[in-house]
Amino acid sequence: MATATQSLKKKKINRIGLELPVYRGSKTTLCAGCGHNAISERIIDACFAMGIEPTQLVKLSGIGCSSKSPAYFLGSVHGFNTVHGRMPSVGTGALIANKNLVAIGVSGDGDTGAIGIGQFIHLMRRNLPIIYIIEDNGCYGLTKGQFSPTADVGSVLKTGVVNDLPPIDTCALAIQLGATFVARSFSGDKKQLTAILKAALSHRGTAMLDVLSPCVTFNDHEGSTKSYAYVKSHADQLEELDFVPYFEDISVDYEPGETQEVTLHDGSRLYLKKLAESYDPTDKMQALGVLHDTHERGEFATGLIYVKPAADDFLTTLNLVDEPLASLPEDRVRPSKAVLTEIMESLA
Amino acid sequence: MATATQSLKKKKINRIGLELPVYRGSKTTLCAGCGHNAISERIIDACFAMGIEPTQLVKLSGIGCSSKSPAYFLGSVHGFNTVHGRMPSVGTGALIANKNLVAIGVSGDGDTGAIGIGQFIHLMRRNLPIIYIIEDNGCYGLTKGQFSPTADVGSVLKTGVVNDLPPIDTCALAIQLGATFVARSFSGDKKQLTAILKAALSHRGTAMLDVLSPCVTFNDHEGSTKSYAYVKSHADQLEELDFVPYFEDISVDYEPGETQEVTLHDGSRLYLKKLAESYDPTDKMQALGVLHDTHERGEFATGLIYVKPAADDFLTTLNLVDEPLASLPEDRVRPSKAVLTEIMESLA
Amino acid sequence: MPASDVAVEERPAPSASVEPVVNDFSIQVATVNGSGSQTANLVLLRAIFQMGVPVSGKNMFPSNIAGLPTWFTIRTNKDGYIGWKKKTEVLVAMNPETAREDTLNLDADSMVVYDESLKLDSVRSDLVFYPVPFDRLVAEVTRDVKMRRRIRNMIYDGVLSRLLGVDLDQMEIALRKQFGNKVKVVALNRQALDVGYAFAEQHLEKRDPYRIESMDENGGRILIDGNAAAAIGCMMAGVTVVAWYPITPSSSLCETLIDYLRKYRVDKETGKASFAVVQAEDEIAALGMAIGAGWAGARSMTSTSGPGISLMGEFVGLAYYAEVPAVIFDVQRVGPSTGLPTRTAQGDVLSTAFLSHGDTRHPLLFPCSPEECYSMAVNAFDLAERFQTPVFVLSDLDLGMNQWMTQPFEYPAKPMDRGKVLDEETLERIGRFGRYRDVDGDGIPYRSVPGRSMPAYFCRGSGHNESAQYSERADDYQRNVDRLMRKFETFRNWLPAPVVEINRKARVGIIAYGTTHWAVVESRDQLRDEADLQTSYYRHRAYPFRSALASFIERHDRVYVVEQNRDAQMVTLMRTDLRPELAGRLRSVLHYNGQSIDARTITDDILIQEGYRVEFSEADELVPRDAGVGGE
Amino acid sequence: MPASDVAVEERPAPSASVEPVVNDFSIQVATVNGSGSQTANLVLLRAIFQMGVPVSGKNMFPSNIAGLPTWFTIRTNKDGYIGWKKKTEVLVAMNPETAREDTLNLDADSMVVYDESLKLDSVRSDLVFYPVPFDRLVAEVTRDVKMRRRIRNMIYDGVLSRLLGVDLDQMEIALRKQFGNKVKVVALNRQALDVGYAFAEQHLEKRDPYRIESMDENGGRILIDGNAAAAIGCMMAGVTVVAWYPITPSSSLCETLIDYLRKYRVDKETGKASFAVVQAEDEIAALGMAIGAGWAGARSMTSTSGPGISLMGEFVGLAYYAEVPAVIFDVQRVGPSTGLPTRTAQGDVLSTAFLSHGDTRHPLLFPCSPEECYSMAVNAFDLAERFQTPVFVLSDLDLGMNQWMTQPFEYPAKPMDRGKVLDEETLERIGRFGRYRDVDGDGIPYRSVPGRSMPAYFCRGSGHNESAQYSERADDYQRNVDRLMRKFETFRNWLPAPVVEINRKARVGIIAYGTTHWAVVESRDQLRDEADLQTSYYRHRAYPFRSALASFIERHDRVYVVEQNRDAQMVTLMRTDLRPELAGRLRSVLHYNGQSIDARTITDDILIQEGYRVEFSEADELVPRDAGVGGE
Ligand SMILES: Cc1ncc(C[n+]2csc(CCOP(=O)(O)OP(=O)(O)O)c2C)c(N)n1
Ligand SMILES: Cc1ncc(C[n+]2csc(CCOP(=O)(O)OP(=O)(O)O)c2C)c(N)n1
Ligand code: SF4
Ligand code: SF4
Ligand SMILES: [Mg+2]
Ligand SMILES: [Mg+2]
Repeated sequence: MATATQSLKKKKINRIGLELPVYRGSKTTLCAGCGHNAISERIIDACFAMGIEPTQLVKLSGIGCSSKSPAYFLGSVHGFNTVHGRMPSVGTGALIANKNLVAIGVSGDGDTGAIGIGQFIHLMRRNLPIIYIIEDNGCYGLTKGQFSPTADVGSVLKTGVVNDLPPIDTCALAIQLGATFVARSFSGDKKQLTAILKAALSHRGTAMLDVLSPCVTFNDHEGSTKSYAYVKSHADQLEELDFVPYFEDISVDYEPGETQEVTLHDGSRLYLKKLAESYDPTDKMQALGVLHDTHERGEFATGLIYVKPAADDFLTTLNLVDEPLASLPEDRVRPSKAVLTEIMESLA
Repeated sequence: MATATQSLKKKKINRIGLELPVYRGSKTTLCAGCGHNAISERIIDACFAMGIEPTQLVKLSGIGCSSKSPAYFLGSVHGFNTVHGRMPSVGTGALIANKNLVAIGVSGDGDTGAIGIGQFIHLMRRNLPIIYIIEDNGCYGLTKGQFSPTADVGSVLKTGVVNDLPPIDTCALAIQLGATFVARSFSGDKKQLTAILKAALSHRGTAMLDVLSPCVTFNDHEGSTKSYAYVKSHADQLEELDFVPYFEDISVDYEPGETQEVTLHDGSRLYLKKLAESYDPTDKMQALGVLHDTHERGEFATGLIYVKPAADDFLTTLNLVDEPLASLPEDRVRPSKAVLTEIMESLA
Repeated sequence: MPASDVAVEERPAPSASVEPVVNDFSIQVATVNGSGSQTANLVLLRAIFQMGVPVSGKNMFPSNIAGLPTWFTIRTNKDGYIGWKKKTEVLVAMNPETAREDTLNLDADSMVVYDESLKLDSVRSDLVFYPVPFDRLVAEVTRDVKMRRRIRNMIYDGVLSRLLGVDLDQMEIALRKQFGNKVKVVALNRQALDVGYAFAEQHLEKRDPYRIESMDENGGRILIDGNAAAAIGCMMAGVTVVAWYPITPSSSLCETLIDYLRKYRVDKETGKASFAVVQAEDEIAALGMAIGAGWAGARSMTSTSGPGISLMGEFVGLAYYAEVPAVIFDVQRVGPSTGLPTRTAQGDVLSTAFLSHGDTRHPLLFPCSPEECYSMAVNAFDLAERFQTPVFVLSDLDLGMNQWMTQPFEYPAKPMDRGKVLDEETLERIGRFGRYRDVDGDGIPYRSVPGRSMPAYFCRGSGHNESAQYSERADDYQRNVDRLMRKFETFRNWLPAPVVEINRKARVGIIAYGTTHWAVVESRDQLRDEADLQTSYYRHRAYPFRSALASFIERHDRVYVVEQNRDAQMVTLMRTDLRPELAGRLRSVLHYNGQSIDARTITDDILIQEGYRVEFSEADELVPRDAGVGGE
Repeated sequence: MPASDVAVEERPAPSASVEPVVNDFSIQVATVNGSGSQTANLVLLRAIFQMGVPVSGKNMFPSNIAGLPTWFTIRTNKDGYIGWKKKTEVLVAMNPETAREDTLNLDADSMVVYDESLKLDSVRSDLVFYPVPFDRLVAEVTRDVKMRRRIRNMIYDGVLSRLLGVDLDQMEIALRKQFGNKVKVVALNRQALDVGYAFAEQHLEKRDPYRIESMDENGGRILIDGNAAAAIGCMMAGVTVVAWYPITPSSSLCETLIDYLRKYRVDKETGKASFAVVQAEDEIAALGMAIGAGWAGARSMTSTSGPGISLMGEFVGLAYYAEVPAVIFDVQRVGPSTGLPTRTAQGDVLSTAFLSHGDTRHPLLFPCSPEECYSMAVNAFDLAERFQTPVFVLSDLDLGMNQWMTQPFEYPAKPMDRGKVLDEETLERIGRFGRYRDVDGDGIPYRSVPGRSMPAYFCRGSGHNESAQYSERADDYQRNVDRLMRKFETFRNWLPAPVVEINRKARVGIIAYGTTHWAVVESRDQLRDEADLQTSYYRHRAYPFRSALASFIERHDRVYVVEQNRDAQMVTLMRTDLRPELAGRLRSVLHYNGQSIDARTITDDILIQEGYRVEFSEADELVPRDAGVGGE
């Protein structure tokens, strides 16, 4: 009893002395029950729990119901609701301008898989340090429920239309293209999603999270493979995840055969206890294999699918000065008069 | 001697009674020695050999040196040199308009891998019946040699600039996304490339050919991994290809263990005698594995990498009437007056 | 019809103090979107329409899917004005969140039907209040929780039927149009209507002046939204390739088109389609597909809104310069950028007319009614193929997504015009095929299409000569773009002619286009009746303009160009074309807040500019009417 | 300098029949691209420049990489005219494919240096021919096959040095500027120069009148192309984030910028960069990155040409409406579509000014010289940050990729203007942060940037109120776009002022912008000298325009607007802004065949329009000068 109360009290203020409400956003205007709202909650939880400094956070999105959701979390944080499918480039520019920012990007399966797939691919390829969340409902929510490119073959719209094009597996794509942290989860799986988000916040590089997030208004009926019921019963949880943040001094006992330990960039550790499949998430081909096999079975592999904790991210590759480019003073960005004179002489 | 002369004579006219020059184009304006020119020659050879009816052919391209090349083959054939990176959509529209057309699309690694990667992905996903050729030189030839997204990590520009982003493997992407015929070849490998092109002409569905095609002006030096010398010495030929067109009555003896027979859509047969790796090109994961492994070794797997001869292509899925949509007469596309009256009554 | 007669006879007497207001008021239903009120609203609208009373229905909805305020407004007008009117006389307050504000916004003597729990009668005392216990009434109809939400709305239809005198049987007919042969659903809804009606009959004493009475004004007309009308037009035009990407407010154009095509263009025997519809990965791809199909000889189209237009620039330039037909519908919404996706505007005039870099200009069609959405759609395909160039149809959210009374559509009088497509006969006649040769002096060359046996050419957006060969020569380039300009000039007389109404007494002219028309029609009467100001009227139906435009302006001292954008975009286009002396007569009336333009706004604005009024109202101050067109 | 003096003294006497033509002729080198003639041409150009003779160098090259005809033209002009001149007096015919046609195009008495095997002297007899055995001479210099191709071109420099009197030592200095400290390369090239010179000395008797003589006209000026100049400007402006996608003719802007940044903006000690350059996957992404960086507080830019502009529409609208700074260079080439990628035009004026759907308009800067490319680049970043909006710099291929004499660049006089970025002090002063509040009445709000500790806001392209909250309210929307218009008005006086030259005697004015300037300068003198037509001159340097524009037009009866596009795009913009009475005074002179505009074309056109000439020449017929601006 005593510990319970204590932990309750402890929960109210995080490591940097902030209360949970600081991480909340304005009231959602999404449909009641929309998966996206649940994901917002998990983002709030994870940022609070990890004690992320709000002034160092930015949130970005494209266009869609999903892309609206950044308004509904982290209300005191700078955000940019860009244009449809183009959040990756805006995020890239922002992070180059200020490499100290922690960036959370939220997109939809339409926003990413259709109009935005090009920018998605190039962001993955650059291993930009961002948490890229696809709130994946297999349809275009905001334009009233058309199929998106993640809709499964045979999935049925409310109107009876059947999808006959194969889905794009954004996790497989991300892995193949160079993302260094790739996970799939479900908006309804509070525990798994929170653990993955925390781990993603501890990672340096692109953390791509495909979160199945049922659209209760347009894609939650019988015959849809992205309905709450279908996803819940077809989510094939790959592992049990235990996340230990770097700032908590906890040691974990585990049996090495079953459980894999991954140390993340900031020193946090992730313990993966394999459930459904036995594979090594640091092995690209095995990760792709798991995705392929579960897909063939008509299931969704959920959990951390691939991770490569130590790889140069894009900003490192750029070899920038330590201070954010955006705040460099004039004397560090405008060369001296002597430089201009030197150039002029070479052209005289 | 006698047979040789005979076959020489026979070569002059193809199955539909046309001579080779009919398949030629105008004089190339590409650099002397450019890999793209060699590919044009192979396209001419293959179309001639397969006896493709020129009035049923169309050639499409984006923008780049590679995309100019359709002017230099099949001169009597309709062609569309579109805009940068957007050949897939134009090709899709054209084929929907006339499903009887045989389409050859030519693109570059910049045209496809950079600006055009989104359309590329969606074309693959639709399994549009087109031969999609990437003339891959790892750089932007027409804009004077900048790195493209297929440039390998560590490859060096003439100016000394080193590429530090991982290449996009267009073959792996195509396989993952649903293309049903995926090959990689080399502009300098006349035999292999011709066989692949003929097979591609016999396939129904997306045939994606990544053809390494050195840019002799900007990317053919020491330090480049797309130079003629480098590609020639790092091409890891997966199999020996023997193509037997449906209209030639030839039986082939082979040892089943080593050689795999693939029957293509039009009845032509392809015999694959495995060389470097032993794998089944009808198995997606194995194909991806081969690409991954050769890449890790710094080599290029060449040959037919993946094939799925029997899959519904996009035009089949659309369930169109037999005649090309483009030439349907008015009475088949404009409903009768009665229909309009019926509609008007429902709205009155 | 006896039924409606009876209804009228049984209507309780209005309160003695006010004159009855018959068929000349607006009903606004304030709800929450996603609450399924659309059916109830359409049934009410249609029932009034079927009673022969001129109506229009406008839905003002938020850019989200469920849970935010939405207003559906039905304007009834015996004089046939179907434009927007700001004032509402009858409020159905179903949304607790906005009920107070909605009530406060009413003029005195308006009436309010509301859920009794909202206690709106405490807000003001100068209105007529009709509280209704919706929950209790719903419970009488069904116990199915999901159904209840929907049925709830039919109850207010029943109440209004009784209070205003809308014929219940017409409502049932409307219900049937809505639900087709879903007999049970119709029955349930009818039951809800009856419950509402009965409640009103028993518990609500009529104290307001508002009444619907049967008229015979709508003879032959139909009720439809512009997007559906355009869809029918596309089908009748014989479109074969449709590529699109969803976007509000254009999605329903293609979605309705799909429905019609599935119904009427699938071969009954084989089940095969004489069309293909592709939901593309984005707008660039959608237009690319349309262009590919157009090049290959099909009738092709796409439909989008502003953000899609902005993405299509490069491809439109290609189609302009390589001369490929395509029909592009732009159902305009409020920009810039994402802007207000569910609000209306005429803000893409300049961006479509000049779309793409370099010297480009494109023909635009401006439908003002569903009937024109239909006929211009049919026409657009003919024009695109004849002129081998992209043709834009500029609709807007108000037209595309709202319900309009309109003339029934006429079956196309002429066969399809496939333009100058090369066949053997033509080839013989013109002697030599040169893809970009101006054989006929109208700037329009002959084209051949793949898959037939005519001479081929290599189509390209880069420099080319008359024979479609690659060329960087100065003279080839210039000859070609000069011909393109000639072709554009040829357009003038092929495009839909303006509708001109000359008033011989008028010194003042008004010019409008698209949906602005309806407010202008009403405003002209207001100007005449209120200020004795006679006006002539010129309605653009296309760009480039006809020579009639200059003649019209010449006849008048001042000409007001009324448009729904900030920057007087049409005036900019007109100034490019007009002799400056005539351009000098143009004045602007601009409306750009996302709501449909209304007659009052125009009338007030013109009266001020004409010097009939000097004072600026508060609302006027928000609208610096010369912003964007001010001289130096 | 003694060296050149000697050269002059040793020059053989010109043929008795013709007067010497000193420092007033054009040299055209006709080669094949990819043959490495660029060095020889630049060395020749620079040597003449260093001799104090006004020069300009223009490269006309095809849109491919190697093997097609290319012409490099050096105009020398003692009076300082550095615009394009059509006529060439000295031809160096190195390209067998075009040699005959090039020779036929010359006026009588021109001179031709050519490879003797071409036997051009058989083509005409009215020219002065100088055959040169290039292959034999090259063989004297080197046996290295690869080198030979390059060295071959230095030989004609040597020959010209002797024939025209271009100082060999100045050529060597130019060589050193080209090759830096590659001593061997310099020596080899010098050897080739000497061989050419010696050959000419021994075998070619000077029979033409063309001579270069030292002058002192170029004091202090530099020789540079506009893209390099803009690159220096960007670096000096303190740009930190550059995102680009290759496209001719803009690529060299970013590529030169990369070189300069690597040289001057990398920390010597740590090797770390105070900048980032990203080659994006396309233009949409490039601008997206620039916008993201601008939002996050960095000075960011991109550079492109027409096709890229067409793709950037949606993002530009976002930046306009969400108010994010970004600098966009558009180095214009000939459109529409892919058009002529290696030819020049001023064809993107309208598409950039109105880029994106909805009511949008954007400020444009029009540099006419490398010096302005530099100073306007510096200025553009200040303006973008001050006004929080995309700013376009409209250069063109002629300016960007050709060699221009220009004033040396001045070090920025003012510190960087980072605009209204919120800090504690400001926050205290303005009291309350509202991202889109117009605190100062200039339409420009205050902004805060991520990563600092000021209040945050949610940036969006959808409707928002003053506090940056989502809003679909009519009044919020209208207030916001009215403020944006106010901001745009504020621009007028912040943008570079026009350059105006009033001639009190003139009834005729000329307006131009960008590179058209140089031809106008020369044409005005022609008009004065040939027809005694006095003119005033107004050079736009930016859009939106200043009020001076109206005053200028008021002073003149007719004003010719000279531009390099078909559709009189600048006139369209001006008509939008001007009182119609003034717009009525505008006439157009249009040039749009991909070549740079020249003085002769303008002069002839104006003289015809002014009635000094009545006949139309053949060339004129190609240019219906009122196409696109014709009244009804
Ligand atoms: C350029 C452009 N095209 C189309 C749209 C219309 N649009 C808005 S949201 C959306 C799809 C959203 O789907 P998704 O990303 O899956 O988000 P969801 O609403 O399902 O969460 C579309 C097509 C737009 N805003 N911009
Ligand atoms: C929209 C647009 N952006 C940029 C360009 C400039 N451009 C022409 S070709 C090309 C790259 C071509 O590279 P690739 O496709 O690899 O062809 P290659 O020349 O190497 O064969 C680019 C960037 C263009 N034409 N259009
Ligand atoms: S429409 Fe679907 S995705 Fe959009 S808010 Fe509602 S439930 Fe969520
Ligand atoms: S530049 Fe390179 S890709 Fe282009 S034609 Fe020359 S060799 Fe080929
Ligand atoms: Mg979705
Ligand atoms: Mg390439």
